Amino acid sequence: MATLTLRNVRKSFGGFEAIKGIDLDVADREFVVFVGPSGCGKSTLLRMIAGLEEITDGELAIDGKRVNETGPADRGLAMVFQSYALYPHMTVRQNMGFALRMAGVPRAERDRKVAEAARILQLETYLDRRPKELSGGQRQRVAIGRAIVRNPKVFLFDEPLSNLDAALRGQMRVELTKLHEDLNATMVYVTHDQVEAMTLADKIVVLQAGRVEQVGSPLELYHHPANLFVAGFIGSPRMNLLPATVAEANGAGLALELEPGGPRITVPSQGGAAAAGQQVTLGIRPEALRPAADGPLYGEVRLVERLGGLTLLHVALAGGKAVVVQIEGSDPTRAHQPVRLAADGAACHVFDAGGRALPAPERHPLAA
Amino acid sequence: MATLTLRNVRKSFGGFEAIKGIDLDVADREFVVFVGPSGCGKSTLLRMIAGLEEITDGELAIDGKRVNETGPADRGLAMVFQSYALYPHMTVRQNMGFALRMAGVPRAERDRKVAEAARILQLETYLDRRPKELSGGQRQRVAIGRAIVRNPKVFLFDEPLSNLDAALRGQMRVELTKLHEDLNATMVYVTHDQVEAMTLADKIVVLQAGRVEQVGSPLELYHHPANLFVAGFIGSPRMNLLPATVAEANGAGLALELEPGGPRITVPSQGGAAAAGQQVTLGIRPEALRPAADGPLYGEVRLVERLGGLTLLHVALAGGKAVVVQIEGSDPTRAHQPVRLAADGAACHVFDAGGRALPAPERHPLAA
Amino acid sequence: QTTVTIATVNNGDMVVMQRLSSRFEQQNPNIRLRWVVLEENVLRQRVTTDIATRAGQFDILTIGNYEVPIWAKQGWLAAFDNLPAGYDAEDILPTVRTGISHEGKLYALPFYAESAMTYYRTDLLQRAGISMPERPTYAQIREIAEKITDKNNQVYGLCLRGKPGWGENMGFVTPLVTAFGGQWFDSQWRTKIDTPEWRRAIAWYSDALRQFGPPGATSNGFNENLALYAGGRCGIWVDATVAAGLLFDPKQSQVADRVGFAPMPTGDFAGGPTWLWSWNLAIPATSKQQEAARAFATWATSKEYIQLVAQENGWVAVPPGTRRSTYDNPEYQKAAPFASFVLRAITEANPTASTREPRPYTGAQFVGIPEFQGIGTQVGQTIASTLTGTGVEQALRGAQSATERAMRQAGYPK
Amino acid sequence: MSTTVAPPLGALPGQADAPERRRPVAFFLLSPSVAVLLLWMAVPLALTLWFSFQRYNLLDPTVGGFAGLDNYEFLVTDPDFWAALANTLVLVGSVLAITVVGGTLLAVLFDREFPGRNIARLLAVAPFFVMPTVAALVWKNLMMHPSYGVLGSVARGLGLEPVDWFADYPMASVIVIVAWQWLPFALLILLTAIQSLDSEQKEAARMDGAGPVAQFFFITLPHLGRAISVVVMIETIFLLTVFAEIFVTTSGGPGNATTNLAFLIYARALLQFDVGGGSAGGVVAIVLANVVAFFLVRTIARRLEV
Amino acid sequence: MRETAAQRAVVTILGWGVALLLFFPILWMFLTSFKAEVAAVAVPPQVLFEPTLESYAEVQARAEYLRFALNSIVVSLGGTLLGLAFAVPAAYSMAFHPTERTRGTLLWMLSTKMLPPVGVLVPIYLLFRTLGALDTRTGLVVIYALMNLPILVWMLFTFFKEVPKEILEAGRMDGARTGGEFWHLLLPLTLPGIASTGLLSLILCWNEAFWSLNLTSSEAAPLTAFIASFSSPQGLFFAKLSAASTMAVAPILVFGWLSQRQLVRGLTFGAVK
Ligand SMILES: Nc1ncnc2c1ncn2[C@@H]1O[C@H](COP(=O)(O)OP(=O)(O)OP(=O)(O)O)[C@@H](O)[C@H]1O
Ligand SMILES: Nc1ncnc2c1ncn2[C@@H]1O[C@H](COP(=O)(O)OP(=O)(O)OP(=O)(O)O)[C@@H](O)[C@H]1O
Ligand SMILES: [Mg+2]
Ligand SMILES: [Mg+2]
Repeated sequence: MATLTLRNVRKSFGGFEAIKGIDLDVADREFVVFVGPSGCGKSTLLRMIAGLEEITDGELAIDGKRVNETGPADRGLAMVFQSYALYPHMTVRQNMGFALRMAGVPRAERDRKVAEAARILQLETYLDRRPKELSGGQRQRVAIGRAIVRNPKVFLFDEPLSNLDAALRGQMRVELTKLHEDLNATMVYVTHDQVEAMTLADKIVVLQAGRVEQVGSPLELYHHPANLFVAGFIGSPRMNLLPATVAEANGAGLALELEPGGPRITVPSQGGAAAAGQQVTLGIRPEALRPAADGPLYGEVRLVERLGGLTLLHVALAGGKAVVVQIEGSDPTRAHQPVRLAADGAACHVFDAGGRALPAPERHPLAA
Repeated sequence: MATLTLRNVRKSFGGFEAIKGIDLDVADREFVVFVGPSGCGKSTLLRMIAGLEEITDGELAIDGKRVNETGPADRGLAMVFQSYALYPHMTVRQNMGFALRMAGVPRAERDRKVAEAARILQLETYLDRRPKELSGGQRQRVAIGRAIVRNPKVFLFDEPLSNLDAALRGQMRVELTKLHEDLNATMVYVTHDQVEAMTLADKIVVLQAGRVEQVGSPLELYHHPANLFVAGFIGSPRMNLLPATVAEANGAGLALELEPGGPRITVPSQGGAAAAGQQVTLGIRPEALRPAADGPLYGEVRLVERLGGLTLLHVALAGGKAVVVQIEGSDPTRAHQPVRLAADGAACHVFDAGGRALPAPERHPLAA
Repeated sequence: QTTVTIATVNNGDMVVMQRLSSRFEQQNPNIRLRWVVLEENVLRQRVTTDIATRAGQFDILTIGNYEVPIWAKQGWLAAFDNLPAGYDAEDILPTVRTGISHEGKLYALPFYAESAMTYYRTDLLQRAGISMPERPTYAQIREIAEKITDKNNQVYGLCLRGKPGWGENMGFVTPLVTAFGGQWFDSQWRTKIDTPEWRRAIAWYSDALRQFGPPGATSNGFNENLALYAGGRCGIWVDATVAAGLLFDPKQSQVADRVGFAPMPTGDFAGGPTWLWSWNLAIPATSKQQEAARAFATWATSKEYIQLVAQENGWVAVPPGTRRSTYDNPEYQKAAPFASFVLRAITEANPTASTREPRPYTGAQFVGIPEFQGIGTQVGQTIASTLTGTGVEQALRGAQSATERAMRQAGYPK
Repeated sequence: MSTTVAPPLGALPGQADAPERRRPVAFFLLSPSVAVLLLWMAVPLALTLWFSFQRYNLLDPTVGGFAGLDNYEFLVTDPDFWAALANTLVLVGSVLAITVVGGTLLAVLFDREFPGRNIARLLAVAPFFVMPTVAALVWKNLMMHPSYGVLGSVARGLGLEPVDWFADYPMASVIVIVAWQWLPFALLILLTAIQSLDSEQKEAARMDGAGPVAQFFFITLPHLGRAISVVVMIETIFLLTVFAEIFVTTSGGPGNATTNLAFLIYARALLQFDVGGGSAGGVVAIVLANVVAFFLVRTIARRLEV
Repeated sequence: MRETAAQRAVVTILGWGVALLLFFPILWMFLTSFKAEVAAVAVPPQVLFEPTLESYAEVQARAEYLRFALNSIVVSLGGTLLGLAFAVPAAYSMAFHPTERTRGTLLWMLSTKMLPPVGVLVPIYLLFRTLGALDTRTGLVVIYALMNLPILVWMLFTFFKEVPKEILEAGRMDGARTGGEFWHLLLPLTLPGIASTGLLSLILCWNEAFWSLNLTSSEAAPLTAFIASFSSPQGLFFAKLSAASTMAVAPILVFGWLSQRQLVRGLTFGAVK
């Protein structure tokens, strides 16, 4: 059982307010991911939860008990640092056992717990090595192991994979998911990598400049971003964002013009969400665009990225804007070829001038 | 005009042979990518071309002229290092101009060339900063700029993007492709990231343990891997590789059984390529698998990775093997759900017991 | 223009010489003087290395009457013959002259000379109601010291040299041992340290100094004791006569008006060699500026120089002990109440006299062989250690064996 | 000069197993230093060796000639010699212990933020810049002098008898002076090292429940290992040859209480002017230096990843 | 968590206490140098007194301070520069072109530093006499350079080791030869390290008291020789000793203080990190 509750939590460094009042509930066994651009306060927030940073104002409760004044070791949390922060002079065994040793756990029990964690993380054969004799992925696992042995109520991770290369990152991502299932623990995870956020999280918290922009499940954020910032931030390749004008608005939806008098794209929308003539931003995910002989968008392919299972077309539209199109499989389109594109209207997003999403008529089935 | 020719090139470090005889031709303006697992000799080979590592045996020619004995600065090459290797005490301008200064180019011309390169790379406003005042992507661009100003015959890159985060890497990938087009230069590029290899290369060279496994265009390697190693190495997520037995072989193709008496998968194949009863390996790309109520493969979903535009299902097959299925869009399948899978037979690969691919009856249209 | 390099010790009289030497340069415009002023130990080491390796860095050396005969014998020093008549070499006290001559030739010119005597504080003795005997014995000295010691007021009855060194504590200990009837070597060069005479002498020394001496006695050499005495911390002090001029000088002494003096104390063996030391200016044979060096050496040891110091600093401050004419001078007699006393001590000093048993070496407070520097310093260390708790017998046994070793090593008997 | 660490014959081109083009340049760059050091060591060493087998007393040119092993025999049968060896070790060991322990504690202290820290740090490192002679003179005369010294006054102020430092605790006094000079050096190096400790590591330890004391022993101290090695190595080099402090204060005494090897050789060579005996001492010191170099520098060098 | 006010007070008091304790002998020397001789030996010691410059005047009258100081400066600087001139190439070659012998060479160099100099004084003295180098600044400069060479090489080696190999390789690709590589890349990159090495060498040279005393007499005598003429008492001498000591120590102390930041900055690069 471990829940986290943040109520109007604030943090100031001298005069600078890094965290500007955050409310958040983390349920038991939930995997919560903080994302946001660099400097938005992700690490600060995590470190406040860990107890490494004092809370300027507001309340932090674990399992309903206020812990603002509790020291980091006594909150029952464990943290995995971006740099791993392994103790370089200790063996893997000693690294993992350090917290237990500090807690005065007898040697035999310590060894048992370390062995158990090593088994989970497949580190058995490395127990007597020192960190510098390990590869990046192994070090990462030791850092996690150090957290596991403490059997904490909540795991905290600060960009734990950012020092690994792409392949290893993919692999560790899968392992983390498994770990979450196996340990049945509450986890709070900081990253600025969307793929990590999307694949790992039960719930994503998008932060910007010390404030929460949106909280929701990955697909909720993906399919129903609350605003332009979230829309642009979640998803890779990025959502294509095009300025548009509402040409016609009726109960069935909006007809948008990218250029005055140009082709129209019809987007289903709740009635009355926008009025004709209004300036909006049209958001189309790359996979919602496809080459179509009769598509309303016209442009030239600038670049084709063939990933094998996927093909990405970088298209310069006639109006000067660029969009990315994602096509499954190996697409024959070549660079410098003219192309017409159609958009799946139901998968389009419309944002008003203030950047707020216009409500979609239907929820995506997976974005409950 | 710049071609590279390697003839039986070898490199020994003391007793250890890192490069075991490599023949390779790089055509003018070609973008060649070396990929391979860590320690396979990619960097060594590149550094031999650069002149930073002596060639133990064999011949290296640039534009048909043997350069084994030419110093690194005199081969007309430029190199971009993984760590960028920018000169930390020099400004961007000085970094980019250093090679020209060493070559005794007069100041005015130097400045002109640097300005030109800065324009191409959009570094104009940073010319008077020092490397540590730049972001990762900007540093990377300076490193490239340093290469550009020398107007080299060949650009060499050693994992130039591996220190960048995912988003920046994607962006730089696009820029590199544009650069290759703009500069019309020959480029040799080392990476172990398949996405980079696939998207950048005209020609990929797959190395393993100092030997060339296969050379070809990205889609050639993707769709027609010559052997198990290349099949497993190229493509992300990896190709699913399943041991199978040939149940029936006829002119139309092979019928493969994953388990004796189990369901069959039919793969078109050139007649006589394999005989019934032969042990083979079946390779199926994740995107060639799809959930299908009547599919021959049966298993349980272990993990669902939802990337937004893509969903990856990690499925444990009944026989104990695990496969990854890539589905476009947000798929509703949930973890721990049973699932049947069908494979697109035409997109399957069959490898004999020695790991060699059985010839496919038709070439993929894009893998000329 | 010739440059003369002078190595000298940082004693007060030499410092005065350095200051006044500008006069010499005015008189001899073609001679420039370069001074190397060093602490005594450093100076001796520098000068010896230089002359023994014939490096010739110095034109004038300041050395003692210990070195002069030894070095002269090696041919390292230039002889002073044909001294100008005005210099009046005959005026130099004969004992001093003998000490710096070799085979009848003068090899150095004396800058100042000293014997030893006993200083005491008249006021303290008076307060204690005692008086200093005319010719005190060591036993009496001890008794008096005991009576005047007042540690609470930091007045210590007896100050003696405790700092190890052949020219420091051994300078006092050697005559002390002689007075107790002992000696360093017998006529066969056998070491005679571990003997009852030495034992009694050292026992007296260590016992008296530990009981009535100032703290830190092992760091106290001549200069330190002088400072202590001048600062009013010592009741009795047995040391060189040269201190008299300083102690009677109110500018340098807080007790100038309370200094009494008596001869060096005696023990069971009266007679024997008596303390004689002189600091002299000598010219190495390797010097390339013999003439100029000679000019300076004669100037600095001349009557005129003494006059000059008298003019500048008063008669009490002139370098003592070298010239009869100084002592004949009524002004000096007036300024220095101890003058005749000192004169007698020096003229009667006889470093070559025999110890109780016959001895093969000369010197009163040193042994006139080259090895003595090393031996004396080593034994000096051992003697000093008796002041910090080492037993006398043990110390002397150690000193005996160390000295025997050194002498054997040096090839004695020769 | 080393007898146990083989002097390099130089990496001659073509001799090494990977003949690189740039090798000659490397050789060309290294050889001047090696050459001058070889000269600097070899010429005097050869002379020293030669003298050590000679009868050679500067003061007595009349004796001379081959002495065989006499000088060595004389040296090792000298009770002072063994005392000097022991004193050398005591001096080096104690000063190392004081400076490393003290330096570490001070480094931890000065790593903390407090008002005027920078100025306080400047004051604390000042003794390192003071020349050894002056340090010894100041301590001897202004600090430890039983009559005039500040320490004596303090003792009297507390109603105690002032201690006669150089007589009663000669070695301790020398150790105090030498340690006073080297403590700031240790502080400087260790403070630099402590400030390079990754703050995430400390935070990780805090998360693991380590209090300030545990953090010091389990995190800070091991982190300082390398820097401590540097301190030990550099200080050992200088402490083995401590001379001025002893010369100025105790002249090796009382007895032989503070005679270290350097001073013993000095006494032989420059008080007795026995060049033969002094040279024998020099040769012994060279051997000793190499033994130390072998055991100490090798173990340390491993930690320094030379 | 944030330290409490009490903790902070304790740290402040401890920090300043230790600093003042360590600095006290120097401070006392400085104060004493402004006392009259009689005040200098007063018991109990006087903290308040009437400052006088008479000791300084006396010291100056007896020895030309400036000449000694100038020698100290010239010889320390010279020794340091010459030492660096030898050490930099050696360290470069060891760091970037190591052979199997590099380690041995380095250790051997360090071991040469452990010999008591007095052991080789007579041979060196004879050598200097023969070469006419006695009492010359040049001679002392050479000795100082050699004396510190092992430490210089070792320190520079550790600094050079920290330079990423790729940067030099990039330089080679850019056409820099050994000289250019050295001058344009290595030197600027390791300047803090070289500077702190130089500073350390300067301090060691300035304070060196054995060779300077034995190999010079007047022309080239540095401040250590100056001190040697005031180091034994003649009557009351505490104030004069303090004045002379202050004069000998002040330049390097002030210099050390000024360059302390640089020293530390350099050290953080290599050896210590
Ligand atoms: N100790 C501190 N003192 C002052 N400002 C700080 C401190 N720590 C963080 N900040 C500021 O607080 C803001 C949030 O920092 P934080 O480290 O939480 O960002 P982040 O979201 O983790 O960024 P990144 O993705 O780069 O790690 C930044 O503007 C940062 O400059
Ligand atoms: N200087 C060297 N001395 C000895 N062996 C070396 C040296 N450089 C490389 N090797 C060895 O040569 C092999 C190839 O190394 P190389 O650096 O070329 O691998 P790589 O393919 O670039 O690997 P990575 O992807 O990890 O960069 C490795 O086994 C490596 O250990
Ligand atoms: Mg962060
Ligand atoms: Mg590589």
